[in-house]
Amino acid sequence: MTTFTDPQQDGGFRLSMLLNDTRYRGLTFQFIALLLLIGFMAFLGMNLVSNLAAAGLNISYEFLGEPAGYDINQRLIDYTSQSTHFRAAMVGLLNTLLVAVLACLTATVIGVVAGVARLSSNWLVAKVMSLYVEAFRNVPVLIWILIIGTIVQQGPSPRVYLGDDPERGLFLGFFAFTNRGLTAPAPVWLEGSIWVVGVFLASIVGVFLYRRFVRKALYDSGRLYPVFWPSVAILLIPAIVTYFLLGQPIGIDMPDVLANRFNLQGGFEIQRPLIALWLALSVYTGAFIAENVRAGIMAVSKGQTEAAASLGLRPRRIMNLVVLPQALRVIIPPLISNYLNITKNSSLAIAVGYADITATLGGITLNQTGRAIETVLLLMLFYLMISLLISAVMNVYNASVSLKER
Amino acid sequence: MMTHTDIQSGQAAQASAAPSAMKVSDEIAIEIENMNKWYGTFHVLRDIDLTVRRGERIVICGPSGSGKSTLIRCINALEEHQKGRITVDGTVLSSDLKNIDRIRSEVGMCFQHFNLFPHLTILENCTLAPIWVRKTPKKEAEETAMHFLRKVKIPDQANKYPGQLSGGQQQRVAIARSLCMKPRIMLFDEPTSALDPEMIKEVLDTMIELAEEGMTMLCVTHEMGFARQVANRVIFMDQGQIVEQNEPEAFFNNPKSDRTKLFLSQILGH
Amino acid sequence: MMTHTDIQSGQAAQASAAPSAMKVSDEIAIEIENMNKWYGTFHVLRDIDLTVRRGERIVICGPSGSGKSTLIRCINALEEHQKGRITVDGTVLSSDLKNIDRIRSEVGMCFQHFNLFPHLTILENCTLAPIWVRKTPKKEAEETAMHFLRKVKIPDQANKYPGQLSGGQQQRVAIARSLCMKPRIMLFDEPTSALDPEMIKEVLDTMIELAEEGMTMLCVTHEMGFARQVANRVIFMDQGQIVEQNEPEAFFNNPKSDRTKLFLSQILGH
Amino acid sequence: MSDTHSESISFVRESFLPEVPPPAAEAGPVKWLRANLFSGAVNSVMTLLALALLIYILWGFLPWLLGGNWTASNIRECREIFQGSGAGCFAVLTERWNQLLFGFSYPPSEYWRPTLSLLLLAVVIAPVLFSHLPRWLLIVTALYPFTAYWLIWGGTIFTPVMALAGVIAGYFAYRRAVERGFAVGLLAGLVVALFVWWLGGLAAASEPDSLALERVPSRDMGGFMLNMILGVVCVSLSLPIGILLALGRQSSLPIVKWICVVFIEFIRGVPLITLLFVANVVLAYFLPPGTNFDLILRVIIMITMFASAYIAEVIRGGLAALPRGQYEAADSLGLDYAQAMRLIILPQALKISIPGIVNVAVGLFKDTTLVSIISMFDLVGMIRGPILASTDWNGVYWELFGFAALLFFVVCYGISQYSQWLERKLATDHR
Amino acid sequence: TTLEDVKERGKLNCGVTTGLVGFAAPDANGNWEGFDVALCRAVAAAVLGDPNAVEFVPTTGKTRFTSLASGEIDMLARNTTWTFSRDNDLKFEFTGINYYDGQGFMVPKDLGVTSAKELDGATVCIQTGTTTELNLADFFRKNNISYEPVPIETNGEAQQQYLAGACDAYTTDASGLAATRATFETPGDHVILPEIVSKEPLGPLVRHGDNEWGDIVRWTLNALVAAEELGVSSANVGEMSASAGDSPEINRLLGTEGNLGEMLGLENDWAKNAIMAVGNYGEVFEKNIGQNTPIGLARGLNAQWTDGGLLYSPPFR
Ligand SMILES: Nc1ncnc2c1ncn2[C@@H]1O[C@H](COP(=O)(O)OP(=O)(O)OP(=O)(O)O)[C@@H](O)[C@H]1O
Ligand SMILES: Nc1ncnc2c1ncn2[C@@H]1O[C@H](COP(=O)(O)OP(=O)(O)OP(=O)(O)O)[C@@H](O)[C@H]1O
Ligand SMILES: NC(=O)CC[C@H](N)C(=O)O
Ligand SMILES: [Mg+2]
Ligand SMILES: [Mg+2]
Repeated sequence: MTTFTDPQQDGGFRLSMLLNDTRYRGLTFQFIALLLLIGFMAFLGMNLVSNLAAAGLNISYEFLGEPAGYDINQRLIDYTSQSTHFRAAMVGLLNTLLVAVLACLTATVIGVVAGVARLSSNWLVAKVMSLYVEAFRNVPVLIWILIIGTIVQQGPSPRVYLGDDPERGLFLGFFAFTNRGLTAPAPVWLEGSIWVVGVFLASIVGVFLYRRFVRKALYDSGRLYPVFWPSVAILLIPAIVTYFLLGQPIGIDMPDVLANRFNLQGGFEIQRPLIALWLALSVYTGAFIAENVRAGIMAVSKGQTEAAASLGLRPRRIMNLVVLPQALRVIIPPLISNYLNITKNSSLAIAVGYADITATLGGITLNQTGRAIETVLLLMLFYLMISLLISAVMNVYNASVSLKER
Repeated sequence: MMTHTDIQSGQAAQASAAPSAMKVSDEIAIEIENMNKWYGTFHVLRDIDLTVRRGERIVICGPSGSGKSTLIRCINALEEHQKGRITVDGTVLSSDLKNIDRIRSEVGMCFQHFNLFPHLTILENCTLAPIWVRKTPKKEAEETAMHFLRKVKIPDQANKYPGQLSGGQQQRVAIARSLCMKPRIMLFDEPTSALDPEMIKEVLDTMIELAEEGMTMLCVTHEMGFARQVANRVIFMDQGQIVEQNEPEAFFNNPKSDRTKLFLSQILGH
Repeated sequence: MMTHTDIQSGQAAQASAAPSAMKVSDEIAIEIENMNKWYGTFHVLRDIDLTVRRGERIVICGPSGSGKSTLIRCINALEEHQKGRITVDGTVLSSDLKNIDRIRSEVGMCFQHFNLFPHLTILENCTLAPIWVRKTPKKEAEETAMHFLRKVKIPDQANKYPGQLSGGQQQRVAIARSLCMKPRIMLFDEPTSALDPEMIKEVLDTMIELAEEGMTMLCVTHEMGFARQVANRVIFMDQGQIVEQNEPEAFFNNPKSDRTKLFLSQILGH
Repeated sequence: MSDTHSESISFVRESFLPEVPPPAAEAGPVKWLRANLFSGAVNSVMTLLALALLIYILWGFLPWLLGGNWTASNIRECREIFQGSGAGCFAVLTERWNQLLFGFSYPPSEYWRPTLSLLLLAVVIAPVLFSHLPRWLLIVTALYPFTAYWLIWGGTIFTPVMALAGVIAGYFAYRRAVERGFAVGLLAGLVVALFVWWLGGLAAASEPDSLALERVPSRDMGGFMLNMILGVVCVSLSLPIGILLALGRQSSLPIVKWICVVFIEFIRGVPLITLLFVANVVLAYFLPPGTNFDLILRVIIMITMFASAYIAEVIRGGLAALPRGQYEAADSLGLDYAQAMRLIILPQALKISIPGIVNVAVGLFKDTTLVSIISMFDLVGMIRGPILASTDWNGVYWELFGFAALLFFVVCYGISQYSQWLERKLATDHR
Repeated sequence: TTLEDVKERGKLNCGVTTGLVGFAAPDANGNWEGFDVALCRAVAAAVLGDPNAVEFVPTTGKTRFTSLASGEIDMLARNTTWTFSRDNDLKFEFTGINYYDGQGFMVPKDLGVTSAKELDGATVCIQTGTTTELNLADFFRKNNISYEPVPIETNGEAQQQYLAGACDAYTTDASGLAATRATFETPGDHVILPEIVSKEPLGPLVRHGDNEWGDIVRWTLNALVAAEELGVSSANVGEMSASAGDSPEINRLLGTEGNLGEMLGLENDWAKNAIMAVGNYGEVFEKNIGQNTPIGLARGLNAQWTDGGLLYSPPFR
């Protein structure tokens, strides 16, 4: 606030100036606001103290170090019922992040496909897609989670795969879809497998290099090389060759149908709660993303497409070179806030029995220890941190892509 | 949209003899036979017949909604026609993608609202199509682009973005962008009607220069000064039909159809 | 932005003797002493001294960015100044809200972009401030408003919304709106520069009429015809300073400073 | 027709061609089919795929829907009737519709009351939404909260009447005192209103049964009605708070601005469910000992906070869209801050923000289902709790979830269509 | 105090489950019924004289304690296990035991499992926030076998998941298992395994710190138990309380002699009201969960001490 420094020759301070003088008025209001805020906080704080005293409770985070006592079905890090509540929270946190990241990826794919399809010249496809979008946007996510949770429950019992003479064999000899989830063979890393992985990673880099090369070739000599099949070849062939050269150092751990009579053991399992939540969040948010994508593409004026077409560009190139780069600027900011929504909505995990951080820290731990204030506070802090992180990313992005104007 | 004719009238008077000086070959550039187009059940273009010779410069005018833009856009296959036949440079326009591609790379088009690509620099705007369609090496494409940018007198803006240029400059970039594809025919759809008076002059100057080099041009415009100065022929359309066509001198001074007279009185009496 | 001077020059020539006919009292309306203003560290106004007598009509001109708008807006307390003293009608402009309120109700302001309230009708635009600030009964306020709307010659538009009016009409409504507060001083900040030529005339006519009734006016404008016709004094600003001030006749015909000469040659030589 | 000759280019049309209908292949259903469904190989395949998908879905869905049973008295009966045919057991809806819509404790004889409130809502919302209706109808709208309160919660009519009287008295006091400044007016209004409320409270307490409807405690609200109540109440309450927050965030006073920013960003950064946990398990610790809000009220407080943060952001967008000139013009006419905001800035900013506000409202309405997680019996809670757990109906998920989805879909789709219509209207309106 | 609050309100807020047939569940008309519900009604009848003056607040395993702690409910009767830490850490006062229970397992019969120890590798549905969740972990750890828990929030959902085959076994209090099984279409297809892996003394609880209120709830429960022991039932209580009989304890219990009610801060006929409203313990048991109900629980441990059970009310004296 700049102020009139000089014109106040008359000097002297009167009380009425607190309200009437632009120099003090703002300060007065802020002071009042601050007082009110502090008063309000103090009120809450005092209530808290006296309520806690009355109930004989206190605020303490010691419970985080005590054994949790309960088991969690999906653990990305080591965890047993003897681990601490803190570790249980960590398991939940990783589960939250896992489902959020997975759902962000698939929601984007679904959203982009549906958004583009909704603009399709094919009437039926466009209508089917708007049906999808409207149906999912206008029904609460919790209902979708419950419905999809129920759908996922409809699979066969794992028992049909079990035993010497199962009712049905593994799908393609490898996979089992059951009402407990999806079981697939897991890789076993034997000696030398590191090389295969290394080669594979190098191949990924190689694909990018190849794409750079194609572009450069086009720029330098005007020759346009094929992209897709060579990329596939670069990606797969070296890894496969190394794999056989080194004597097949990666084994597979097949789902074991004989271990017990309840579940398939071994292999790699994606559990039903994860599938249900992942699917529900993806299709729900996918509908929103579809709308963003559609809006983004429509924001690129028809003139742009026509101009590109009249220059002789083919539809696919028009999409890649002209429409998408412009549409992305419109699409990405709401896309990022949709990612944030996915993260926040993943807190409904318990509805399908998924052990995210709200279910572990904010659910079981809260209940077993009775530390309501502490756990809820931690929970909020965690989500707040994620959202601040995401909005920081968004700001950086927005700053970097703003169109140059006069 | 016909307020700026006066600005050009001086120039036009000086150069009114010019058009005849530019040569028109006998070769046929565009031939439109009995072409009809409907939007739904609305008959936009009715039995259009038009033959354009290589080197001809044709100005199309007519009231709003008379189908001028649609005609131009049909030639470029931006719109489909439903009946009749359009032949461009010997290629018959059909729904065959190859033919459409061939024709589009022969024909450059310049829109009322420029339609530059805002996410690319001026230079990239100009080299995009040569590189990806013509497979010209980048370097060569850039040289060509700079050549045409010099021609439209804005080589120094090459690395700016369209948003940083004035309207007139943008329209000139749009012209340069079309030229970079080395088209044999240029279509203009009211290239100056979105511009301020000063900028109109810049753009018209560029177009005149182009005309003087013998480019085949179809131009929808109401800049009568421009028409007088460069056109071999002025076509007047109304209700989807060609109502009158003539040499500019005769067209302006001695219109035959009543509609043309009415139209001219409106835009010139201003 | 100085393209329209020629339109007024004819009128101005006829009426160039007029200003002296209007009376200027000895009472001081605005007194600015040694006023300085900074935006951050940028010194926009430097040691401005200016005395305006009641009934005086002052035109302020100068290149873009010279601080004209800032000066005008300081008088109205839309911007704060950091040094020096502004006295309007005997009230010293200080940070005291009462003083600011008093001064604002003495001083009417008219913006380049009119800034009418689009959600209110013309009549409501005009009665809003009288009703809420002056506490005039609604009926009376409407009568006054109609009076001034008649004066700016658009009483029949009273129940339309600003969006339905042309630019010139909007600017006249803006003037009427200011007048409804019965200000003793009017400030104009380039009131015509957002308008089309025809509309400029409408607005200038209104302002001339106002001037003839003896309103004290400070007007930032490049309409030299207007300046010649109504101003008692023309002030030329550059880089935040008053470079030259004089009677219009002397100012235009015989500028003293080199800068003024340069500036005048640019805007008049057009 | 070729009148052009290579020698003479001059051509004048004498006879005008009539407009003719397009060739058969270019119009009618054939053309439509070709253009819209089978315009190329890829497109044809996509059409067939979409068709197959639709048929597949309908194949499963239609028999389930059409073959469904509406009269059985429990799931066993349904199963007996269907013999495994997989049709829907919609009898659960006929049997339990009242619980789904009103919860299980709202007295059935009083169902007309919330129903009437809902119908009234549809009527009184009209003048807010459709600007061409006469303005005086807004008064009816203003009366609605009091009527609806009385209808839904019951009790003596004195309570809402006195509340209304307090508001009116406060308003007049404000009008009288506002001459001396906005703050004085506000204070006077508040004092008078509080006084009248206090009097009214005494009056209502002394006459608890005159003109009384049967009293229904908040706890007895349930089912879809609870979702509606939460949605409507929280959105309405959050509007004024959201406006204040938005203004605060735009303020030039750093402390005020800072408080608003922290509040808004905090609320927007955490999931609603954590706020509901706060309402459910933590809030009581922060209230004075002995105060005992019921859960509904605590939930309303938290959801309102949640909604107001989002609405504040929408309104901030509206405020930012206004040109600076509007503020300056208001200033230069001598309007003070409160007047400028009330008369000039907010009317315009709110109008721009309406579509955004509607979006927030729809989102919030959907989110009211989360209260089922803290064991409130809203529509979803009702299904997940008593109905699915009951002996009679455990196992009928699809019918129940489908019904819930349908209810929400109808309401939300209706609102969002309306908002799109409004957006179009705003875009074409003369500002 | 809570008693004053309840009296002023005219209603008792009683926390129950979101639905466990036999213990607490609303019927089609929304009336709550069940074993726990009866206790709430008895307390309401004792305090307010009206067994219907109860507001039933459904709670999940997760929300029950916070509801009680925050004062939203006056008492919790939600088959809640009395444990040390709930008493001392969460600061609740258990006012007695109305059902002696233990944790059991239920599995589909066709699974062929006969002992919980055979459940190695099974998927087990478990309600979160319960003692059974912790017991489950302990049981499997102790026997060194593995399992996959599926956390569930309410009994209703557990039922759904279990029936859909999403878990092989469902574990909770044995009484809860029986109640759950009773709602199944074909209860006979499911067996409750013989192992009882924990002690689950279930009882009503109130907040720490309000002993008067705690006593009311405690002695209302005791009154029901004592009534059964003394042969007072809903059928004969009216007659017996009309005038003092020849059993001094019955007289004291029913308020025809002495002033026990006054000592509790209630009317003297408090126990009569409670018994009249719901019957004695035995009646409550038989009506809601006994052998003749679909749930079909035997009295077992919950028989009177005179019949070899554990029910043993302190004397009314
Ligand atoms: N995509 C479309 N669908 C339906 N009708 C259209 C479409 N595009 C144009 N039209 C109609 O076709 C007619 C001719 O349009 P066109 O744009 O060719 O006119 P024009 O002569 O270029 O007019 P203007 O001078 O206004 O640009 C108009 O009546 C217009 O409304
Ligand atoms: N809010 C501001 N913050 C910083 N600098 C400003 C601000 N407003 C104006 N300026 C600068 O102050 C100088 C004077 O501005 P002012 O608007 O008064 O010029 P002007 O003479 O009215 O010009 P014009 O003819 O373009 O309106 C300019 O250099 C401008 O960039
Ligand atoms: N099943 C339940 O909800 C109760 C479980 C157990 N008796 C407990 O108190 O934790
Ligand atoms: Mg056109
Ligand atoms: Mg200015």
